[in-house]
Amino acid sequence: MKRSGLKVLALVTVMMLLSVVSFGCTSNTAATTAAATTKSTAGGGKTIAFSLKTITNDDFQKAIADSIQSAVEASGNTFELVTAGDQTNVANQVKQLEDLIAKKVDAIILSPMDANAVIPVLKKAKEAKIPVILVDQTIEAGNEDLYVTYIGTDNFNAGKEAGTKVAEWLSNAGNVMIVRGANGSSAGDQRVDGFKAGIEGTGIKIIGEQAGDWKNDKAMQVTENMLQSNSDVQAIFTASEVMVDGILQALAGAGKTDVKIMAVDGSKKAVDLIEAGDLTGTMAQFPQIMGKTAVDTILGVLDGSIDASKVDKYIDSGTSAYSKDNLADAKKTAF
Amino acid sequence: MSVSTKTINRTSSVNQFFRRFVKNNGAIVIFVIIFGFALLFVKNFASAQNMLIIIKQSAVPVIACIGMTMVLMTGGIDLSFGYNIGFTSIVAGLLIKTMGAPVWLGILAALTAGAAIGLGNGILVDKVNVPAFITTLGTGYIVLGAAQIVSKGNTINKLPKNFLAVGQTPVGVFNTTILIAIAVAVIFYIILQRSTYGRALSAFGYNKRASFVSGVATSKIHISVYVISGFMAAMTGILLTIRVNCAQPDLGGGDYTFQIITAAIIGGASLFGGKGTIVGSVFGVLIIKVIENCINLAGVQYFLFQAVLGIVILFAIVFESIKNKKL
Amino acid sequence: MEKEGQELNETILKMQGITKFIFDSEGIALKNTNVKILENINFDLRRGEVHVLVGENGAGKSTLMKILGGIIPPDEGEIIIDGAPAVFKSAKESKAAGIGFIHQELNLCQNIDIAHNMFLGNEIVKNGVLNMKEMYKRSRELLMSVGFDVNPKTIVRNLSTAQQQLIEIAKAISCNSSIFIMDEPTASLSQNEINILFKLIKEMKSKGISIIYISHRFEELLQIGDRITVLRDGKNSGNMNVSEFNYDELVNMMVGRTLGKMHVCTHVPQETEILRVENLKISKRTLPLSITVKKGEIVGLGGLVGSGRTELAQSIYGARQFPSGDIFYMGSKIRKPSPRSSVQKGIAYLSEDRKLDGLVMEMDICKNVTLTYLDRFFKKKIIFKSRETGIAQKQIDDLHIMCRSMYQLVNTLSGGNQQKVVLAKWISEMPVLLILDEPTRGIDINAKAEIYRLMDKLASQGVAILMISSEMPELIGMSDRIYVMCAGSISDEINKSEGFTQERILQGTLK
Amino acid sequence: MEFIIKKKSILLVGIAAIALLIAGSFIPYFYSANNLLNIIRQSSVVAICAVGVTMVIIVLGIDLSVGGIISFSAMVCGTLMKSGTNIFICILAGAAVGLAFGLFNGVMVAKLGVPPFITTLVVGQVAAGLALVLSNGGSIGGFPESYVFLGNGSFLGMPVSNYIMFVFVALGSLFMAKTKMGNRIYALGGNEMVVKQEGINTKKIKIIVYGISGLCAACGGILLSAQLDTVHPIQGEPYLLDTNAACVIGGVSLMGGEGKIYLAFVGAMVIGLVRNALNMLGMHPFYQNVIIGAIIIIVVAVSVWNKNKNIKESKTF
Repeated sequence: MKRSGLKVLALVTVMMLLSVVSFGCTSNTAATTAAATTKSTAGGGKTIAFSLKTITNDDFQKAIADSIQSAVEASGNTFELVTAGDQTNVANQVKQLEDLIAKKVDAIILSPMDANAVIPVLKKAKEAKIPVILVDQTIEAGNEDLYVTYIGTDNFNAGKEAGTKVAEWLSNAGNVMIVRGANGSSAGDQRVDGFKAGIEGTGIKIIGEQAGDWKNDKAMQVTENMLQSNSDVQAIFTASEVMVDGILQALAGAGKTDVKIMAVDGSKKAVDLIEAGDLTGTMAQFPQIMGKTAVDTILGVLDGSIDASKVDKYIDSGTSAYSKDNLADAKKTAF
Repeated sequence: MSVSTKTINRTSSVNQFFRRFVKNNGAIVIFVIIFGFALLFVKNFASAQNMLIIIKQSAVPVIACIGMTMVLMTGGIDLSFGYNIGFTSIVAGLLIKTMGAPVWLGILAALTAGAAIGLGNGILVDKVNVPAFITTLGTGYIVLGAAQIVSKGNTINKLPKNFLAVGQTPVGVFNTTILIAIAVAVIFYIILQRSTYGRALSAFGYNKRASFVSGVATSKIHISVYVISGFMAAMTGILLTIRVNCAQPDLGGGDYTFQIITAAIIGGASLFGGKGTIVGSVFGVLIIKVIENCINLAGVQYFLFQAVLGIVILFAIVFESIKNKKL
Repeated sequence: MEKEGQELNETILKMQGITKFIFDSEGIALKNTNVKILENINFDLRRGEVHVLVGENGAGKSTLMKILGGIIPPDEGEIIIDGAPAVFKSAKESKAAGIGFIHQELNLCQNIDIAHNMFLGNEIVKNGVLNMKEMYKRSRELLMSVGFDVNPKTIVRNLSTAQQQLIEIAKAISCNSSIFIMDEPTASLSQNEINILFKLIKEMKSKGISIIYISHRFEELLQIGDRITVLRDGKNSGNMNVSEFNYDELVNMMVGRTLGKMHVCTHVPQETEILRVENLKISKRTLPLSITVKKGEIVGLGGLVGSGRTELAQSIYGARQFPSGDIFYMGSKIRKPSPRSSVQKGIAYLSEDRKLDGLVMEMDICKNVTLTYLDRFFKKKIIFKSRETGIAQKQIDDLHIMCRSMYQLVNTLSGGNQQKVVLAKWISEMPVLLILDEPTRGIDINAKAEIYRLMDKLASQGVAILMISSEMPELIGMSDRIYVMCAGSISDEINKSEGFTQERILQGTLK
Repeated sequence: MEFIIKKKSILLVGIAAIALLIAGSFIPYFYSANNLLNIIRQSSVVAICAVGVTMVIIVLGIDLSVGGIISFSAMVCGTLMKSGTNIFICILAGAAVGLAFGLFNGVMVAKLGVPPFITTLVVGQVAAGLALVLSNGGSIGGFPESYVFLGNGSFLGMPVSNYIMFVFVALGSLFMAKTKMGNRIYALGGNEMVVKQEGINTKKIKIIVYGISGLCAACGGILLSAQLDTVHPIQGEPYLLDTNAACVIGGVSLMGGEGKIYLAFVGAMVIGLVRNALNMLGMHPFYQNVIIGAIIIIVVAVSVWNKNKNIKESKTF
């Protein structure tokens, strides 16, 4: 009798927890940066969904989401965010896209997690006559008929420019290390491949290359270890700013101060780090531009003012290298 | 004649001692083997500095692994551990950086949050009899969600110096994090070896019914280990945040949980309860960190990392189990 | 298997010179302890007879049958079936030789249904697929043949012990066994269930099946037995045909030794009442019962296994919940009894099954001994080795526990020594009320004597003792008062002054 | 016991129904046959893996290698296909790889006595690692139409994936209900001693069970890659916990001996349904985890509660 009483208590607590949480969903979502369905009365009241990998610990993705949301809601339409939950859950993104199609959203803006995996579901979107715009990431070549346009940074180029910059800094001689993203992430791979192309033919040697899994603790550990195998390093290239903090800690731990660090993304955090002299430079992307252009285009397509077939298949949202030299403009454009 | 018998006796007794040592300290043996191998074949491994790096990398997981060991000793498991790390990391980060609360308050809050989650697990496991695997799996999902909600997905870097000082103040060649880890290990070693609580805990782990009949406060113990585990997860979260100077909701995570469970089991803990020692768990962690270190030093291709790590660990585990059968 | 015109008294089973040393959980003999559970036992069985095997607990009946059932190997001696020597390496082999074993502790998978249990291991398969229709049909027939009308689709967990026993019998029949071993089958059966069983046994006899029947109940063996073999302390102590049954002779064979020598009795009960139980119901279905135990008094609690003795003990101790009733301990009512509070109050409970809830088998003697009163020994919550070893060593010396060192794991000790360790852990701090559940189960004579002496010593030091026992001599020899339990309530109370007799106790157990 | 299982299935159907109602009342198009078929299709991979994992849990084990095997076997299959090998051979090869890993698990558990949890965990990591090795960390895609058809085509208005899944669930259920092995698997979970005494080789049974689980995981992985028209080296990761959760929600007892494959399938559906409903509701991703977690705990808590009650009652004093 005593025990069962406690059982009741315990179960009640769980129930309460659940109810509180579900209440939280309805009330807090408005508050969270990327809100759930908040139907706005004004304008066409069309629903435009944005699907991406995650906005957790990823300022760049968050910036795209925010800019798209603000643009959509400014135009008086409804914004909806779906994220696959983590950096690698490809299948989940596909499921969510299927769900979006099933509920007949008016348009989809998509940041594909994998160049191939989304093709089948995009075909379905096409059948359902839902226009799709790709941002940040594109899909396998030869499927241009599946989307209106792709707006994004050319990751390979970004990496390549990063490479040339680093070559500049080191005046074409020295050792670099690479801290990759998670294995199996195409964006990360393209950037690194680009970087390698960038330093091609210079006297720069790659003395270490490990996966940091987009995580600070992992990045820190691999950097520490790589420094052990060869501490004579002049520069480190990392596939994203999300791992810079860890790398900095590793270098600090090893007491190395003169190592140049090049990253990719261009967030405010990074600009601060540059200003503080921790980070040497980063290849900025422009999520705001991506978001805005994407929304303008899609709205145009929806109200017929833009002929989908006439839009270029690739709109480069551009990149630029931030460093101490151009901090002023960097501050303006950084997300 | 008599001499020969003597020698025989001695050798056999030495043999005896060796067997017992291997039986009770499998982890140490494995560690020695791997370490020796690394010394011989891995370039740049044998440097004082590298040893220090390995110790630094092990410090935080050691704390985590000890927390997990306590749960494993009762025959339970805590899958929410890794997500708890992320949650507490954000709690501390938010309070200290964003809200500018005093460091001690932030840390206190994080520890309390962690312990509270542990308490939830404990009650569900002991009072509602939900299998630990499920309870902690469920709370794991919940805590993960909570962490993301609280942080809105943001990370918080460039944390205040006085917060970082908690874990990074150098002490000789070491830093405070390492000292904390050592302190935790020593304290829990004493608790398990010398305290009535530790004794009751292992009795409970081996035979719940018998310890209940012997008047052991089984419920208290059962719940307490989950609270401890949650508390240690919070410690891990805080120190890990300090280590990478960045508070983030996806710190730790599921992989982290599984890695420390693996470490604990290499260290001789059993999923059926009872077995498990602090020394073993410490060496369990060291083993994994040494292997990872070697893989990196040897410049193994980045995409080979996981496979190689897994295979080596597999050998360690096979060794453990064979040892348990044979000796 | 029954051939025509076979004269029924031909011997089909012979066991000769069976000897077995104390063995560990795997049945491997622990010769070093050099204690024999069975010594040079001879036993024979004729076709179509019910051969009753009697003897006190620990006399070796079950062990002998385990050997015949192939569960443990004998250390010496041989088994001859139909004239041919047989060696059983496994239960399977024994079964193949036509021996069906109805265990005391049930041997069915609780989670699957009757039919699946019955045909486990030799399922009926029709072109690769289980022929459930056939299996249900067959099992229904078999169940009918044992007079048990139940849907074979019932999950075993939902059946009573008795019903499960009938299923085991039916199962054994299905493998056409010619020899049945029944280890105290009626221990937990109601009277009419017993009648069903006996009817069944008679039918089996008429089919020429032979049955080895282990029981404590004399009137039973009179009802169905043909011959009786008595074991005592692991030795043959006599045979008897039921036709010339002589009660005194049989008791003498069973108990044999002069009780006085074994059961010292120097203590004198005092007047102060330690325990009083009022109208306690051990389950909703049973009648309320009341008992008292006085200071320095040894109160015996007799009755059959399953008559609710253990449940009563656990209810008093708090290891078990009970629907209603009051427990007064030293004059004050115990609210919400729990093992922890009981231990603190000075109530000790030595449980019936030391492996299950008596000892932590994987820990050493020292740790087991100090486990119970840990908080009392070490008030500051820190264990001081010297103190602990001191306590353990004292107990080891006092109780003459035979071990290499106090750091020997208890699962490597012999049964007797394990039992002493359990006792040690309860008396390492002097209790006020000591509840002993089968204190001498399955241990050798010497250990028994020591434990009896110890009980007497404790009683004379003023400890109130409540002793559950299935062994008549033990009850009679040690008790100052005896309560007899039957079907979950007290059926009789006997004072020493009235003089204890086995008959009266037996009557009580069967009311 | 039986009636508890019944209760549980009622419980599950109840949850599913309620979820349906709530979701439906909020969302247009939720009831569309299309969407419902979609839910089943989305759950098919989990359901197929759950077939094997259920068996493993019934023999008192657990299989955490599912994720790794999903990735690796699919990767083997995909790589071969890219090299222009015949599709059937590719699929067979993939399945064989899964089977091999499963059997390895079984041997480790049954012969060496390594606890299932750790064995399967590490073996899973190795498999996942090998998937990365095989693909140098990248993903491969663009498979033949006929292959993609398995995952995305539909036949008589129903996705092919669903047929495949139903076949697995049906075969699994039949295997457990209608074969010697099935009966012995349950018995083994209930009381290993008894099974041993019947002279049945319990080790063999365990090895086979883990083998089956590996095989199912492989087929699940292959189907997944057909659905995505891609093999992603870490595509399996998320399925590890989902599969086990599905089984548990489906009332498969971690204490062994109890559980029905078709209920594990229902469990998979419940998860799929909830996820889909939450997506359709436009529920913010962060909150989805919380809800799923709470559901898992509550369902199991309730079922455990049932069982305890029942066991108390069935005990004679």
